[in-house]
Amino acid sequence: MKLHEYQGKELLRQFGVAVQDGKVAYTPDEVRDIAREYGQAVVVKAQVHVGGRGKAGGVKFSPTIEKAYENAEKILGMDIKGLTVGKVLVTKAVDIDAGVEYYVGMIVDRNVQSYTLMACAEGGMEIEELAAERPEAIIRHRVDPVTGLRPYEAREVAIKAGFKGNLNKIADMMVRMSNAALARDAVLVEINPLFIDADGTPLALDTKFEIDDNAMYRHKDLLDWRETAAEHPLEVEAAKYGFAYVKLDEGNVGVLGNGAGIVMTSLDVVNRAGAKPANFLDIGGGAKAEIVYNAVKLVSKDPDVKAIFINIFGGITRADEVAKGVIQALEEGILTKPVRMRIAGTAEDEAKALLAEVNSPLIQMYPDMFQAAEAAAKDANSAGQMNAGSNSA
Amino acid sequence: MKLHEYQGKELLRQFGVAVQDGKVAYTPDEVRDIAREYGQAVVVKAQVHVGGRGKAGGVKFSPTIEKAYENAEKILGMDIKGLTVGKVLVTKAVDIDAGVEYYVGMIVDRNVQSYTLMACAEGGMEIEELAAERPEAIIRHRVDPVTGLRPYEAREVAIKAGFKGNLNKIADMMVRMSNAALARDAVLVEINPLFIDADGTPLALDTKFEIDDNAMYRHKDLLDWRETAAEHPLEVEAAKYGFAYVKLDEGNVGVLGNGAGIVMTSLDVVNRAGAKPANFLDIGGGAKAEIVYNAVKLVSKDPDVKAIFINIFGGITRADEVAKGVIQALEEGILTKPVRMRIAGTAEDEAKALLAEVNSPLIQMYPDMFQAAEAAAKDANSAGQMNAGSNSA
Amino acid sequence: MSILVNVNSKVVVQGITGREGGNHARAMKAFGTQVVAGVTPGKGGQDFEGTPVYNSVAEAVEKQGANVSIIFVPPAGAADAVLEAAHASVPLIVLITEGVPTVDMMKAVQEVKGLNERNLQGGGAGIRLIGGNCPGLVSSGEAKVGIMPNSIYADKGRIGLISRSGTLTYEAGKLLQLAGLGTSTTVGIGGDPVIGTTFADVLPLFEADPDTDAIVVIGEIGGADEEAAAEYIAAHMNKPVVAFISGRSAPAGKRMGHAGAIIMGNVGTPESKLAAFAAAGVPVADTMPEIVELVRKALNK
Amino acid sequence: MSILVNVNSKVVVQGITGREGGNHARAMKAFGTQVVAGVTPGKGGQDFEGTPVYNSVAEAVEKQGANVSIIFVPPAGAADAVLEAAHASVPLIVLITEGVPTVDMMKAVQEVKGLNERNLQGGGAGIRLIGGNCPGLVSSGEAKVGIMPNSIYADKGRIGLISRSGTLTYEAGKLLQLAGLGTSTTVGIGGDPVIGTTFADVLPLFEADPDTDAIVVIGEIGGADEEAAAEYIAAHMNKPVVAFISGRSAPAGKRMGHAGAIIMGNVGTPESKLAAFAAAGVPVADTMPEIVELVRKALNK
Repeated sequence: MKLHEYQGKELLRQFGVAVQDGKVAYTPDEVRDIAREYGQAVVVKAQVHVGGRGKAGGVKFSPTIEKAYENAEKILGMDIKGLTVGKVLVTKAVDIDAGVEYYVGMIVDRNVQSYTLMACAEGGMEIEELAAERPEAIIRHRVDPVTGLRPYEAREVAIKAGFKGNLNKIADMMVRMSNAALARDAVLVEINPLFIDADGTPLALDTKFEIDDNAMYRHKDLLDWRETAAEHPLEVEAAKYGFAYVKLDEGNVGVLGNGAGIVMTSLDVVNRAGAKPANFLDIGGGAKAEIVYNAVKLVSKDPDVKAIFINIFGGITRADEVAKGVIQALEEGILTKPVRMRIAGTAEDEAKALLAEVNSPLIQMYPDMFQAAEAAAKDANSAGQMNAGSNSA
Repeated sequence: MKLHEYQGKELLRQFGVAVQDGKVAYTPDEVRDIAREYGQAVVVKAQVHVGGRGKAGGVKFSPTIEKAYENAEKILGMDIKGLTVGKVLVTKAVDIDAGVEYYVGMIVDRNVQSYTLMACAEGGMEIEELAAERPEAIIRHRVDPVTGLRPYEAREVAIKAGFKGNLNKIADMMVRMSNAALARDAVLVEINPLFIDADGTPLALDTKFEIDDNAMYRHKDLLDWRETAAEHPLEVEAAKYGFAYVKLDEGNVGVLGNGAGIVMTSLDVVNRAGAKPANFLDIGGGAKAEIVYNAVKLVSKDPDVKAIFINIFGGITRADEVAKGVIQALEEGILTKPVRMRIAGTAEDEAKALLAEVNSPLIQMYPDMFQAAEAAAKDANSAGQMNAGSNSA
Repeated sequence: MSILVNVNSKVVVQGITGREGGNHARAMKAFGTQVVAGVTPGKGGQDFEGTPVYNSVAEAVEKQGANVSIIFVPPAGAADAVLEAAHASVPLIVLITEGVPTVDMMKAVQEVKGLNERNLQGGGAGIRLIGGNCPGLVSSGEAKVGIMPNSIYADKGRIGLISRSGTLTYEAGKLLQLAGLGTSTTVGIGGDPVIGTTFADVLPLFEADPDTDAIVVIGEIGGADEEAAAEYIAAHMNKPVVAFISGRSAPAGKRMGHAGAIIMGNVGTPESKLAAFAAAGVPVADTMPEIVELVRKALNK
Repeated sequence: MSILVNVNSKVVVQGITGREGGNHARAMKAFGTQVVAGVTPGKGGQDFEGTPVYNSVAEAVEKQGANVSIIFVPPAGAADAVLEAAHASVPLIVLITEGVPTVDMMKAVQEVKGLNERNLQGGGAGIRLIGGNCPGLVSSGEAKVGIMPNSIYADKGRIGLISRSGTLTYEAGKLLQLAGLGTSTTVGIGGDPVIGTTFADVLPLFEADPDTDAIVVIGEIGGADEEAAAEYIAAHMNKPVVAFISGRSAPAGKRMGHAGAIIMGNVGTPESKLAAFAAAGVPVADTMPEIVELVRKALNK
């Protein structure tokens, strides 16, 4: 679960990290009131679950109350990568010239089977860019998940990264960030920029915080923070069914299968067949008719999807159950796009018999995943050409 | 820092332990109101920092509202081992026959350099008695201080102790108690009795909770709970000076020294000399005149003290500094009891010169601790006889 | 022969009285696995279809000599179940449970590794965790400690299989079976970001196994386990290894199903994995069926 | 010769720029101890009266070859300072600080023991923590890593001394000095409930030290360290040992100064300690001066 900047700051504050405070506003009027209250230059920052909001114009320095109002008018309601900005965080602006900006973050790192702490004296940049361009500038340190980061380790990292300032205060802040990450099951915590003022005191200006979905059961106090409005509507629906669903850009084939590996491979196969997958959808194990029905319903709602590729492998999964789910969707009029499927499992013959009974061109079974994927790709691409054709007409 | 039952319960509740709730009352009227609100039998329990309050009549089952009022009248204001009961906890009474009473506790155990978890199927008794009489009935288990108690360990202990009930719920409760102990730096946590109802669900009926004084700096939220009124006034004053002070029963010689070991040995020497130490007072290292002055002032306030034995050893401590502190107390009229002291350190001659100058029979220096202790013992015992004599006259 | 599990493995099922635990205990028995005990705290003394149930793993080890544990305990208790088995010195622990919090896994994996070291230094057999979120492992025709379909692994073959993905494991197993090659032992290591055993941990076991002629590694995007495997292969393996990588067309920054499969920055890209395998001389199949072709080719060299 | 510290010990002072750290660094130098470095995070690059100050222990080890650390860091950072030194593989760590939270000490002591084991298994010299809340240790006439008065330990003697109490250590040292016996090495293990090194840990070192003829153990009420020492002595020691126990007249249940000195139930009573020493054939002095007599008697046997 991704948190907004203001939520991530709230969590860090709970663990004693000094953060640049602010207030959330939903209207330009509220922003003006906050700016007036602060009585100084402010920054108006879009709160959306998407990266690169700064580049998209979602973060604006506002030296006056009037400017804050103006900027709020611009930012509230703007679209950033498909998401509408519904609220902003208004913070006091910091005189960046009176200090230095650094980066610190912690991330789940499968290579060390724990968290890796990252620190970099070049703050403010996106860490991905930095990692790609100047990996040697980032100091990495494995954090023991049982003890958490210790002050002496934090000092060592801060020294290696070349941080200037009060070493003990900076280390203390990093330890607190680590405590927050472990206690709140973070997948990722970033403080970027970490501002260190002329006195050497650290302050978190911006933060990213993402929580392990598997651990949400022990963070029930944060469930209110989950905002369905801020997520893709199909992702919200998928979560309801317990599906792992990812919407993919510029796709035309809906893909679903049982297991992350087989779905990923299905994406590869669709690509290879000359089409583009429109989504990743893992329906999990034990595919019963109802689950398949829900999955087909979900994928059908995506306007980008022109054909659906179903790829099921299971020694235990019954092919006829899968067929039943698809047929139910057809009979209820939900299924309007061609379904091309491969089902390896028991009761394949029963499945074929069921399909023969409904005898719809929309549903076809194939002996292997390549043929199914190729058929789906062909259908999707020709549907696209038809659309293109009708548009140009 | 010792906590009251209701405070200990509050901490356990913060960590998710199910406790028998109640309300604190300061007057019989308040107790009556609570009993009325509960609308059932209640227990009125004195909240004092001393053991054995049950035996002293400080805990009373109250089947009716009237009885609760009556019991509150008896308990509030009563004296338990020198402490006046200022408040009571009123809890709903539990039908003990509808379940079983057990004991669980965690204590700092120097023998395992960590916490030891103790569990016993014979609840309700004082664990000290049980430990003395039937040590084999107590199951002991070292708790890893880094990981805390794990559910599987808790289950193992519960099984070994012969607890009957819902194993997972009981283990969960023990894990939560362990979490509370570690997070709150407990020296001791006891849940006794731990009540397990007919459904097998555990409930903490009473608790003892004591927090490591060295760790109070990270539990500032609990500082309000420190009640000077509930402690011996001399202990309160000693804490102000940063002294380790323990009032001892039936003593007549005030004892002070620099270091726990030397003070303990001083107690032994006073005993050997035929008198009784009235206190333990460790003034710590680097005995400056002011510290000695404060210590002498403190001990002089104790009406039990008839003579004072000062035992200082320090290569760094200056004997003349000690002498100066004592002389200041004398000159300010604070010192009215004979001081017999041994000071091994530098500047012994200067000390003697200072004492010769004031030339008071109240202050004498001796070459070793035995002579000083014997002189103090003689003075204290003869003062006692004089008192006894004047009393009998 | 085979690696890790065989006809002598005595399996305890943690969570045997749950739905999943029960179903798969039954399937493992049907495969021929010696399921000697179950564990469900509070249900000690009962039995599951003739298999005795105990309150603790220690008891199952003591009374039935269990030397492999398979865990179906729900996510919140799964890491504790692992530690219980590890502290009871069970040499092989297989965690099937999906959805265990990552922090729990970090702590458990670290502790198991510590116990393993101490156990080995004390002259023990070591303590190994496989998974979580994995299908378990099976030595074809001998013993299954996992949830894979029995039919694919009925007959012994000579190809070792290690996979991060569940369903692809079966898919590959089936292809090898149909091709008449068959599998010796199949190890599903799981796709979660923090797991007990990696490719590089399993490879030496296959290298030493006289009944394995070649090894198939089924990886996916995310992390650097495949790169580590390639490095190990180049330095230490004499037997041929064939690889497959799923998710090669997945976009960067999107998490594919489980948290392991995500490309972040330059880490976890298919390019990096392909390059690593190429450098190690490991052929990478473009499609699943190509795995069989490459294995055949490697064996005929 | 001597145990634990000697003329070759190279000492780093953690917290050298603090008041206590500075004073005692000066006193240790005056004693003749090689104080090679100080550590104060954020003050790296400065010097303390000619001794270089570093930001980390690792740096002090690397640059100055420090092999003993003495810690004067305030309570809240003391356990972290111990772990810093231990992870920098400093073989001897002396924690002087008083008032460290017990839970911090539990964690630090456990971790240091783990690192010690691993270090020994890796062929290292081990990692030992002495204290906290202790006066440190001194090999008379050689090196002092502690806070005891220099004058008592100027000349080498042949009696080893181990003590839970600070001031009684000096008192006993002084008595042995005045008696013309003198001390070889004096180890103040500290009186806190959780400490790094116990009597039983130090006794074998004295047993093996050719320049120690007899050992004095100064215990006190509370805990069972004296009982453990008695057991060790009975089983392993050939050199004579003399004991003293302070607090014999303290009432049960009252904590005497530090949390270690408390009689709880049957644990920690003077009776239990006296009985244990009697069973081990260790004479117990009734008064401090009697220690000297008993040592003389033991040496003349």
